[in-house]
Amino acid sequence: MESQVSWLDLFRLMSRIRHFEQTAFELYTAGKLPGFLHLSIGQEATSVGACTALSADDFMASTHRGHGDTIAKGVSVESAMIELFGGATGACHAKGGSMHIADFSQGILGANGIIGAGIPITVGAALSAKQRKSGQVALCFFGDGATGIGPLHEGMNMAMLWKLPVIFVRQNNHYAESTPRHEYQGIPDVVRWAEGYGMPAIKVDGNDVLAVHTAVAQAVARGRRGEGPSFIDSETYRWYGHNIGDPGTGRPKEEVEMWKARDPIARFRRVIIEHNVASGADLDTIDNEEKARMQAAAVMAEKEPKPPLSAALDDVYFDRELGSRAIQGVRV
Amino acid sequence: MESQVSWLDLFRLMSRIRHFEQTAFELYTAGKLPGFLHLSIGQEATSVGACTALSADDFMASTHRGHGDTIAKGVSVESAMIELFGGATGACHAKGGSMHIADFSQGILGANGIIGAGIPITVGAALSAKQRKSGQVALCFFGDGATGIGPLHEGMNMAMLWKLPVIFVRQNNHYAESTPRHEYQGIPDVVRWAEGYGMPAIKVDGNDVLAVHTAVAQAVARGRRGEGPSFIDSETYRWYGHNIGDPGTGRPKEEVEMWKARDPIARFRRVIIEHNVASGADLDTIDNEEKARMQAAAVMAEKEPKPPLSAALDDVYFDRELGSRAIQGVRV
Amino acid sequence: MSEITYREAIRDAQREELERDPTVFLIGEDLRDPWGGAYKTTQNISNVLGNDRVINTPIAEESIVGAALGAALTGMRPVAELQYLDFVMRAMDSVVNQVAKVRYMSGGQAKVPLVIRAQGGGGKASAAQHGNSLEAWLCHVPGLFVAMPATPYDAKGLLKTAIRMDDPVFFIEHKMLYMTKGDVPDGDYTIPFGVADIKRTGDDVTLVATSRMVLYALEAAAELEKQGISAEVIDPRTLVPLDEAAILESVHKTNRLVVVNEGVERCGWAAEVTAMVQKCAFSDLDAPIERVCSLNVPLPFQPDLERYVLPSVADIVRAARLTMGKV
Amino acid sequence: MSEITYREAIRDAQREELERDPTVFLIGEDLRDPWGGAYKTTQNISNVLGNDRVINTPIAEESIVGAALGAALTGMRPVAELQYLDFVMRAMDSVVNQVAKVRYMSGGQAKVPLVIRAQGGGGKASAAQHGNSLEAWLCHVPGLFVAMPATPYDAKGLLKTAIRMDDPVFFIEHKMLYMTKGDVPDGDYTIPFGVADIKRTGDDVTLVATSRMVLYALEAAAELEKQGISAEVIDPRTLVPLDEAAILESVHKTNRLVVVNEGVERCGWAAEVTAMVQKCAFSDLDAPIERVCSLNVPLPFQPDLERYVLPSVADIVRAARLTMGKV
Ligand SMILES: Cc1ncc(C[n+]2csc(CCOP(=O)(O)OP(=O)(O)O)c2C)c(N)n1
Ligand SMILES: Cc1ncc(C[n+]2csc(CCOP(=O)(O)OP(=O)(O)O)c2C)c(N)n1
Ligand SMILES: [Mg+2]
Ligand SMILES: [Mg+2]
Repeated sequence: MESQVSWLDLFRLMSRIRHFEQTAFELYTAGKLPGFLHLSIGQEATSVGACTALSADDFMASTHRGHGDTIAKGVSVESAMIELFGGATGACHAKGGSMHIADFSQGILGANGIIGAGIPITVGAALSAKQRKSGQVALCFFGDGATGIGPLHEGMNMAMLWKLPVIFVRQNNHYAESTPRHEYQGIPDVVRWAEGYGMPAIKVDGNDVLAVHTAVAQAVARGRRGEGPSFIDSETYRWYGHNIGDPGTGRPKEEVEMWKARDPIARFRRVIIEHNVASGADLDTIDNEEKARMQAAAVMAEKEPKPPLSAALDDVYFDRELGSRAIQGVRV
Repeated sequence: MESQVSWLDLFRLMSRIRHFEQTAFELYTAGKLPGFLHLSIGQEATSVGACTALSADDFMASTHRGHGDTIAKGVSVESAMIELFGGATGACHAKGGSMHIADFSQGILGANGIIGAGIPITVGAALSAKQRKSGQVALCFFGDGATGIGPLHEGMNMAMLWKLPVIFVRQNNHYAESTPRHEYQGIPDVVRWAEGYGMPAIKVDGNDVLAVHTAVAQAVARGRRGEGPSFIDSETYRWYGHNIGDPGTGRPKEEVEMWKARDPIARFRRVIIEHNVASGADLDTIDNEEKARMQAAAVMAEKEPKPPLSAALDDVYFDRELGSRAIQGVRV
Repeated sequence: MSEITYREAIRDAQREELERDPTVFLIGEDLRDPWGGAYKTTQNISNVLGNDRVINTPIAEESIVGAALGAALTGMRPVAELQYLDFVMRAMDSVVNQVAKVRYMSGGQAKVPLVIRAQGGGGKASAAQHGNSLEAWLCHVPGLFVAMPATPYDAKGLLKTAIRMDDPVFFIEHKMLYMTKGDVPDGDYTIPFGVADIKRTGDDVTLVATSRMVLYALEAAAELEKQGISAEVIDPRTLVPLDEAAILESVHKTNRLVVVNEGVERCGWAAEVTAMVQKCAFSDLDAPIERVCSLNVPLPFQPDLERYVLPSVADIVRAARLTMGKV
Repeated sequence: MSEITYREAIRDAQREELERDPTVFLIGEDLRDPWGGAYKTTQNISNVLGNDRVINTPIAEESIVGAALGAALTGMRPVAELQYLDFVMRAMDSVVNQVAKVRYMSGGQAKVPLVIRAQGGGGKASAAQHGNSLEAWLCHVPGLFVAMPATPYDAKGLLKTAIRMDDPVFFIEHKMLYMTKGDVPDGDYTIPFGVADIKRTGDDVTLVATSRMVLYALEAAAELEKQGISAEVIDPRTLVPLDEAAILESVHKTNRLVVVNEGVERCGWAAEVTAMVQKCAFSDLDAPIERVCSLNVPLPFQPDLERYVLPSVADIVRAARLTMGKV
């Protein structure tokens, strides 16, 4: 089934993510952002195609490379930008940073610094959806480098066993840090392997936002019908190195160039124009709006106050009284 | 390729294991053995068929249900019996007990109390064999209940990635403790799933010692030729409950009876006689010899002295001086 | 009041909470009837309340806890069981990096009403991989509360509290306590976290003990009494938060402290209590604080060796006498 | 002598040992050139010695350590790297139930010449999952030796010793030390385990510190000197075995002790040292032993908050003054 999604919304979201990450890149290289920064530039079609196939109350768990995924699922770029700066009003009140962006109001269970950790969490969210008969589904993103990690196997077996509405989306950008597939993966064909769990598995062009959207929409529908999990292997590429600081050494120049030529945004732009859904000028307007929004967000975010030091002791526990005793011990 | 193994040796080994475990059962129920006891009675053909396809210097790692596997690979029943009693001269000097029987001189890397833990260890032994160009192979046993555990996936991916001589042998006795397959396994067809890793996988009748032997022998040959790992799904059954103390509740009576009728030893006995390899009387002699040996072993083992209490501090570290400092701290 | 076993206390607390709150469910390996759990702590629950409320899982601890967390984050209140505390090693990332930290990392968005149950301790000749006491690891993890009951009364009351809390609780039982008996109120009751129970009052020396060691400490106190030494036995019941006040008050009275914990001594829980007390009650102390813990070796299989490695009543008596200057 | 960085010390020790002994090999994620490891501690090794000696693995810590153990048990001497100490949580069963115990469980049959390297600690705003200091957990595991060098000299000498030992060694580096420099001998040298290094002598108060905290303690000592307080700084270098004698000797002289460790305070390593010293040097102590550790919370992302949670030089100075009765 083809879900009714506005192409211009898809374009706008991709443009938003691109500008968010470009801005973050510039801020980081200008020394304005602390911590680590893993950019997903080049992978926008996978994040957007997948998350737009979910409803607002569906669940999603992402990875260390989570800006695109979380923005696509609905975190506000302003709160995300503030979080990168470590501002008190950031998405995670400066406790999480780039690797831990979460917005539970949007069903975002969190980016995650630990490879594969979001997978069982997603399985549990889907289990709860089934227990509560809520009709919600849960989607987890993970990278190609996570293919060989235990919890993926455990989670796929569980999701199948319990016929849970889980959508496993593999963001195959061909590298785990600098390690190429032939150094981390023995499995010859991931789709075939995933089928071994008894769930439908397909490979999609992860730079084709419509293809990703359609594939995920079908998996979502299947999940809502109570038919269980699905696996989607989305082939894409990250333009930058593993994180900022990594020059991207080890990847052949031609390979990088080849993939840049497959820019998912430029590509979708052509599609939109071909189909007369909008003119180049219309798309430029959208793009400029998003760019402007991001520049404004950066300026605003930089000015946001940092949390008071005492905030370091907040939100460890829900129960403040017992929590403060646990934290302070006899210092209370 | 059909390896040259003596049928009478196979029969003798199965008989040895059966009598060892029957004896252990009686001793345990008589309150003479401490700790836990997981019997593999009914699964002898898998242990023996597989281990007899290995050379003495090949490696094997087993599970919590490891009596049959370790005896088949060469641990002396006397030292194993002493270990069950906690005797100082036991296979593991009373430190391991039933769940941890090991004999490194026989390539037995150990039974293991942790589900799936032997798998990566086996992968590492195979890696070392390849690094040392020793021509050794490494076999790991694991149960059907271990199918959904992360390290199995991690180990299969690694073994395939590095083309290691690993033989994965799944001892499918249909239950994980009392949990039946449909409550722990989402994977519809384990052989098909294992093929997804790119390695040859087959299902064998785990109660047919020759079938298991042939399958493992082929996998071993493949490993020695440098062609990588293999997966063998050996279907069998344990006659007793999960461990002593478990009445075996939950398993249909008819099922248990059906499998007892498929007793791998009685069955192989018929085959031997049919093929005029030996007479029933010959086999009875073998069987009586093993039975007598086990009775003698039990009597001897019970008399063996227990280790002195100070032995509790031995063999924590190889370096005795640094080790005793680590253990004793300022008590030295 | 009626007398029940520690096992029944754990069972009843779970069944009653399942009946009280439809969002509570049990998840773990082999929990359903007729097996009812490796230590039968979930027996006759699935029979009565159905398999929907009691979920058997594959053997996959990392994902059992991870899935329980996912459910806890999205409206349910899971009680996850790890058959043996030892197996937390297979779930360490889920427990520590996810369960304990998601609330903090999300800036307070996440709420984690999750209980993780496991039984630890030696005494069954189950050797090195099935008898560990790992509470020190878990107390070293900010974001977790840690409960460790010694009696049926405490076990039931604390488990009910844990299930009703909106924070993750690691609930540690002891395999050798399941058969022990004690009185519990017939109706519903809960026990607050962070409140120690003085299991016996005394004047000469304070014995702080956890889990099974509480029973050992009481035995030791009885023996010490024969020797004319009056020992006070304090059971903190929850290790996080810890009732420091109760311990300090007792030490202020007795001026002597022995900390008894079954974990291996080095970097164990007893060291924490020792460090806290020497700091807060330095001038109260007439003698060094003694620790009675397991020796710094893995647990051996053979029962005599195992007993030798584990703390004993005699060790506690000896340590208490030592604080009195008696050898 | 030549001055090199801590990173180069780690690198050189590994390369030299690989050259010395053909059974030594490196195994871990992304170790090969040009990347050369997340913290570049294996750079220019695979380039020179080839990929056979430096194995890149899938992301699967439990099995990386398990496979390294399998190789160690069968004739090789692996050096396994976990990119971040935090990820040991994904390898806990292999490290604790297998690596540390297989020798004991097998009654001394197994020999485990295995080094597990990882870098821990905060300071990079890497938030709650990439900055933990978990040495207390590892010291709580009988069967492991634990090394934690603070200088290039100690790092190279201890790592070479570790690689040549026939017991498993958990070798903990610190992400904030890699750029620090120091002199090391030009030729081959090793440093024995269990021998503390007195990094600075003093008379008034003893500061026992580990890893990066050694540098903090030295800064604090310099500041204290300005205030007329003479501090002795002791770096145990290996936590297991621990050079208790060196610490006790110093406390016998100074009568005051501050233990500085980056792990969170509750059930951390500082508690162990505190418990040991109050027991063995009770009458030497003129003041309570002070612990300077991380606060009992996860590591927050924002740098000011992170600094607030981590121990600081000022915290050490304050604690030292406190032992002198100065506020
Ligand atoms: C359990 C664990 N091991 C290792 C790491 C370090 N690490 C961070 S990202 C990464 C590579 C991940 O590759 P992939 O899954 O393909 O995601 P990508 O970075 O390509 O988006 C590694 C090894 C980690 N974060 N967690
Ligand atoms: C990591 C871990 N989880 C749980 C257990 C407890 N346990 C021991 S045996 C067992 C069932 C194993 O079933 P299977 O793999 O089929 O082996 P079988 O007992 O049938 O031979 C379980 C869950 C364990 N030992 N290790
Ligand atoms: Mg990738
Ligand atoms: Mg089974």
